[in-house]
Amino acid sequence: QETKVIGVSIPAATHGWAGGMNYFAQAAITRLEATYPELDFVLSTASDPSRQVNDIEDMLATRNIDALVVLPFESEPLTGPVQAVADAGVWVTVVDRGLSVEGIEDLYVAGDNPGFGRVSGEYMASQMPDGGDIVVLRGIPTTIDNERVAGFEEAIEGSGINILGMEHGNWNRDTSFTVMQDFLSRHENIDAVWASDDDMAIGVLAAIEAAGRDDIQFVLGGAGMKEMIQRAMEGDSMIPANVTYPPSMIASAIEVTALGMVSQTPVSGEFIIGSVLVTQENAEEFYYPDSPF
Amino acid sequence: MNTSAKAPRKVSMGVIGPILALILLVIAGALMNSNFLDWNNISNVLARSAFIGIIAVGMTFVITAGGLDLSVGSMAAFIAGLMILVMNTALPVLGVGIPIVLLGMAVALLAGIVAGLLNGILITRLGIEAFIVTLGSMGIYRSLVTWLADGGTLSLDFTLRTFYQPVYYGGIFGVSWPIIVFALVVVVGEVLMRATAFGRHCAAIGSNDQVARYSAVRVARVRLLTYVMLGLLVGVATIMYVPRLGSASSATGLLWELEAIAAVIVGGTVLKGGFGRVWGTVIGVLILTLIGNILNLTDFVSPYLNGAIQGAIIILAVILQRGRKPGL
Amino acid sequence: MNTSAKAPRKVSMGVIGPILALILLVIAGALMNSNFLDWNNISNVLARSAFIGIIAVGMTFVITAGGLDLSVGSMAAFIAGLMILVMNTALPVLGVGIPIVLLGMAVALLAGIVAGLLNGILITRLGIEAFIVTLGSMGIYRSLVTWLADGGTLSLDFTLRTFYQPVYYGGIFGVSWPIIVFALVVVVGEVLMRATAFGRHCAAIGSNDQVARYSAVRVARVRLLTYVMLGLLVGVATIMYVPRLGSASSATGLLWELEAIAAVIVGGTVLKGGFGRVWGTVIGVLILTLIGNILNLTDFVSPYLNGAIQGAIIILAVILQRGRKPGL
Amino acid sequence: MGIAVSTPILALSQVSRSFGPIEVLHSVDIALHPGRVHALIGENGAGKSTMMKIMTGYQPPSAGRVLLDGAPVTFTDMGQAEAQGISLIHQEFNLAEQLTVEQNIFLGAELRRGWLLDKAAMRAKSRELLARLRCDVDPLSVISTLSNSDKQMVEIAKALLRDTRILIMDEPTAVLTRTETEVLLEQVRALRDHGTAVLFTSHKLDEVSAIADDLTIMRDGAVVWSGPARDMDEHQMAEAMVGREISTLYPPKTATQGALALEVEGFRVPGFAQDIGFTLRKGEILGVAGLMGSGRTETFEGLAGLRPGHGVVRIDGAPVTIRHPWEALAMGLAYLTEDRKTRGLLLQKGLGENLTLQALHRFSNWLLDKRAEDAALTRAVADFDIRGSRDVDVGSLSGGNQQKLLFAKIMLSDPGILVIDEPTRGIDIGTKQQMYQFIRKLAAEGRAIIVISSEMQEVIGLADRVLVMRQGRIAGELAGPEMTEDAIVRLAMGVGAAAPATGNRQKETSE
Ligand SMILES: Nc1ncnc2c1ncn2[C@@H]1O[C@H](COP(=O)(O)OP(=O)(O)OP(=O)(O)O)[C@@H](O)[C@H]1O
Ligand SMILES: Nc1ncnc2c1ncn2[C@@H]1O[C@H](COP(=O)(O)OP(=O)(O)OP(=O)(O)O)[C@@H](O)[C@H]1O
Ligand SMILES: O[C@@H]1[C@@H](O)[C@H](O)OC[C@H]1O
Ligand SMILES: [Mg+2]
Ligand SMILES: [Mg+2]
Repeated sequence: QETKVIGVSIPAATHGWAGGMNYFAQAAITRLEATYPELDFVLSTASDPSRQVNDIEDMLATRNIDALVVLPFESEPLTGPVQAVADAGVWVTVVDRGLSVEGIEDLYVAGDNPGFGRVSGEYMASQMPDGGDIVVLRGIPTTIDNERVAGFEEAIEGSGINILGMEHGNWNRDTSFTVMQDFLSRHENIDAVWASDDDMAIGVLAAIEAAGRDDIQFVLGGAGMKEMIQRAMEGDSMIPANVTYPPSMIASAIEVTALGMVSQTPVSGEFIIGSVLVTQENAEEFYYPDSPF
Repeated sequence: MNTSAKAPRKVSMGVIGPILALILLVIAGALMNSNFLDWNNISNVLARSAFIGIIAVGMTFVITAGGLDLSVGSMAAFIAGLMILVMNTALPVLGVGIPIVLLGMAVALLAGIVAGLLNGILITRLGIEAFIVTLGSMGIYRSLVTWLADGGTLSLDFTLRTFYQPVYYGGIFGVSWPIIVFALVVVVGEVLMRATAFGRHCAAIGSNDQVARYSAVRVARVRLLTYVMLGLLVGVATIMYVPRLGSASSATGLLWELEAIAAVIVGGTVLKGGFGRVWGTVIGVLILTLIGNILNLTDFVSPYLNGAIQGAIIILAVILQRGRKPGL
Repeated sequence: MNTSAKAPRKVSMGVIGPILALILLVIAGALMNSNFLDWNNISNVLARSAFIGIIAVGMTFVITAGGLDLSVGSMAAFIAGLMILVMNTALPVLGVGIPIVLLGMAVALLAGIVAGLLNGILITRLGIEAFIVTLGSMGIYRSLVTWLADGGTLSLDFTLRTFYQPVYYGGIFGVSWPIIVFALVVVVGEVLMRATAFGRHCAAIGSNDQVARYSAVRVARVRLLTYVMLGLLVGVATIMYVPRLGSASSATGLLWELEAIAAVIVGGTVLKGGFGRVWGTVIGVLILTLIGNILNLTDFVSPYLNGAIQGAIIILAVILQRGRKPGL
Repeated sequence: MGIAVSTPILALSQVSRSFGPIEVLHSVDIALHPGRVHALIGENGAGKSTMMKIMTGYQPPSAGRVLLDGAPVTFTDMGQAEAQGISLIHQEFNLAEQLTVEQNIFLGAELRRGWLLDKAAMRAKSRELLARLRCDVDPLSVISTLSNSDKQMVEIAKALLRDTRILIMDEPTAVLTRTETEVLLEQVRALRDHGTAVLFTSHKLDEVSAIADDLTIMRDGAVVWSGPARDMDEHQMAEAMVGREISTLYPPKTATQGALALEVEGFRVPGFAQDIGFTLRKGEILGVAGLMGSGRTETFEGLAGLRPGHGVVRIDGAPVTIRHPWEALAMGLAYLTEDRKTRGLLLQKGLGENLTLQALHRFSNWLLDKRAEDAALTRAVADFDIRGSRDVDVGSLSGGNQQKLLFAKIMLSDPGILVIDEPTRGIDIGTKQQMYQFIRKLAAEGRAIIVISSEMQEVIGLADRVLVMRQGRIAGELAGPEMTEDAIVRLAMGVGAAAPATGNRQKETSE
């Protein structure tokens, strides 16, 4: 049987979630290569959009790919180049961040960023029926972050929750630690923190702990880092919940694409992997102790 | 005169070194993947070298004259953002067509010149270290583009983009525009450096600015000009960049400054100034771009280690051309 | 030699400048937020200055001797990763306790020394530009930590971390360890720079390495030592860093090199070498950290513009201390 | 006191100049006339270079006026004086080291054809200028590879290129040999006959007598004598400068020679010297003469570990291998460079830091003993008569005082064997006398001393024995009454008989 080549282009592992995503991509490739000898994979990781475009160009020009699985660094800049790949007759699977023109991809496996924000906001509102003062840590300034924050703000509207301040923690533990320290110096009383990401939540928790403050009732992170899921599972009152945004969605996308390649029955369409609220009750379902994330 | 006994050998290794490194890379690439030498791949590599390459030519002058510019990457991002904003805004008035593209280009060139002028004035008139000024402006432009884009991405209107795209993807005789423009910039740069008073003055200033001043060279003006020229070239690079990706965000042009400086030095220009060569810079850029390309041609290492391989090759390329005495 | 006609004035403004900038920042901070001068906040700021600060002290020596090191940020990440890995691996054998922490510390210091040695050897023995060598090793260490962490985050075992944590959070007389260690490093650095042959030799080499050589100074060895010392200090900084969050990833130490270099130069050390001062570097570090702190304590600008404000303040701080002749 | 009848083309009137609180020029007057050579002489630090810089717009006066063609002028930038036809050849080299000869000669005055440089024309013109100076360097060679005298010729060519009405030269002959000096003086005469006004300074008073029409003598920042040069002979000039009687320049040769300190056999410095052999005793002063480019500097740099060298070297009878300068120093061998500006002193650093750099270990016991350093500086300033403020950067010292400081610096490292390369370059005659006495005293203390010098008189007057080098080899050795200028020149040029026949000479040819 003829060998098929699948190219996988993802952003580099620059922070926890992306690291997890890298891990799942590699794990899926190793597994699939073993199962399907007729499949070849080309994996590349890029540290910015323009390098990702280089990677994709190279796959097309030199690796003769039959399918491309791409998690765009950013939607806009990747749209044209991915379109060129599709135009060359290559199967295209887009993951997580959609392209800015519809109908290019054959398969779309996506996270739901507005949903992520909304679920987070709704949870906050439910935990603070009388409202309260919170601070928010945002990710790297990107569309993803904007969508999440918009979803969040919409969900808490009218709930009496007051956002004291928002700063960018850039999905980074160190930055978030510093930002949270300064929030703590600045505000005498904070009821809760929406850290919006588990890496940031870790930094936030460390800052709170170090300051010895007990006004903060809980911190809500996100994306389902295993340590955080574990704490929710164990009923840690500071980390009562989580909102999923599974980095393993890349593995699903690769698998489905591979299946399409070997079975000649392409599975096209759109798979939205919704963001789910994780609490002590259902935490076990989302706990993957072997994942690096 | 035996006094210059060592000179020729030194020069020749400095000259052959980068070329040799480039040839070795090309051979490695060809061995690893049969498609490597396809015009298609070559053309891709050359076209994507163009951004850093055009900027690195300007950087060669700045460094030769004893300066440095860390702001070029974020300057490119800012100019791209500005250009997109202006073009989108003008769209209802001008409509899709040549005029609006020309407007965008004019904005990019102008913004580049102004940005270079600002850097240059702070450095030459106020006498602040180039490192600090451009580190500062790097932060400023990076912030400004984030702010212009409201934290997200600024995208060129889609129809406009389709119209503008040929500036990156089109070309003549199968050679795409970025390659042509890059080649032009290199030729002009090489001539400027070797065959004009300006080029000589840059080297003289970088070698010893006191001497240059005593020789009635207008030191501050020449230095200022190097920054303005670099700014202008950042504008030119952006004009090619925008049609490629059609957008600008805070991730645009990230680390271009380091790449451009590395290309200049791998090419044999001296970081402390006084000696520069444009053709060397071109080789430097090609080496850097090829490393990335070759790493994509094979998958013999963990992608996590790409950076390590790039780092090692950069060092090796310079070891090849080393002829300078140790102990420096 | 009319250049040094201004010498006396230059020195005094150079000395007062950074201090003045720092005082202005403190006043601004105090006016903007009443909690700014709380010991709590001051302590936070000092402790978080410690990492960059300790590294910047080492960088002061490297730069004074005419060198540069771009690899410190990723070196820190790599050392942190290595330290965590070793400690986690040794845990079953050694158990939680002082010995394992000492082991971790020894690993960090050793790794720092080795890393510094490698940079230094390539630079001084093979005679390759420091910019290139350390740009290369920056890529290498950054890659290595990503690879060690398998793309993710390396975390110190939880109980171990709890045991180790006091090294960041604890202290004596309400002064936390990072602050104490930072202060010690600064005092030792200041003495080394001003009052020992080593410091003199660094300045002499940076000022004119040829003259230093003719004066029987062991140029290559002194230069090598500056890199080793910087590596060691990166190790020290990492020892304080790891207990803070107990983790290392490829995002650890990102851009620390630029921050450290900026601190050194804001503090009045000359980038081209020949003149350095450790206390100035401390002021530089405090200025840089305070800018971030103040921006977090107030919200009079869009957070997108933080970078712009930081950039502008860095430039302003240096304008304040400028006394050097324009045209540089 | 102007004797000349024409109006001065360039003059200073009541000019003073201060650096900070210190005034270094006190209301000086001087007047240059077209077609006349004016010599300016004075002790080190008297203010000659400062005066020249004021006349050419490199420094503004603190008070007083600069008169060009009788009218006051203020130069605001370097280009202005040049545009008026005024050129200055600086005391210290003013060349961009990484550029070529041609690039330096034409720096700031490039010839163009349209937008582009006319390189062919510049090259041809450079060749022509250098040929006029009988200097055979290639216009395409990089300055950093040239010898000091060639660099000086490039400087002169650079000045000749500019269409100068007024040529000001600050110690142009300090690094030149006698032959080269003669070529230069010839050019100066030609320029004078063309109507150029020339101002020059030199510590070699014979040159002054030979060429000057007018003469101005300075002491401590003031003009002490001005008038026609023919009114003064060399002896009177020296006295007027120094303010005291200069009896004998050279101390008596009272050497009591001790044990062998240094033995060298079959030594070579690849590319520069081979087959070098000689011996040196404690208490002895060995002169090394030769033309520029004969490899003297390289030979001894090789011996001092400053460049690769191979051969048998014994110090105090024990064979040694010296690969680095610090190894040489540890064995008591120190080399004092001929190039004070780029190899000798840190121009941006203070006097104290420079003084102790080579002997820092003696001031450091973990920490530096700054008091001791300060005391050492006080002693050096007194011993070597270093004039000028103690608090300035060394770069602001006058050239001669820099040289004295360099000498003091090397002495601090207390070497048993001392190689001094061109020790008195740019030193005034009074100080020279002091330095010769000092060197002789060092020998009397039992040190072994080598003096490399291009001034034949110096070698003859100071040394007990002379090695003459030619084309990287020892051409011969002279001692006692054989040491005459004529004999040295013959050996140096490789003409005539004067076959060397001393014992040392035979030893070194084996192997
Ligand atoms: N920029 C400066 N700052 C402080 N002092 C200076 C400066 N330039 C010159 N001086 C001082 O002015 C005095 C005169 O120096 P100048 O160089 O004119 O002497 P000179 O007559 O040329 O001596 P020499 O024969 O040694 O070259 C010296 O004491 C010198 O130290
Ligand atoms: N290839 C070279 N590269 C760098 N410097 C050189 C080179 N050749 C000669 N020089 C320098 O030129 C100077 C003079 O040349 P050289 O040493 O051959 O002559 P010398 O016999 O010592 O005469 P003098 O000392 O009178 O100049 C020295 O300072 C030497 O270091
Ligand atoms: O990298 C991002 C991650 O950190 C965030 O939590 O989810 C979306 C990802 O793209
Ligand atoms: Mg002088
Ligand atoms: Mg010599």
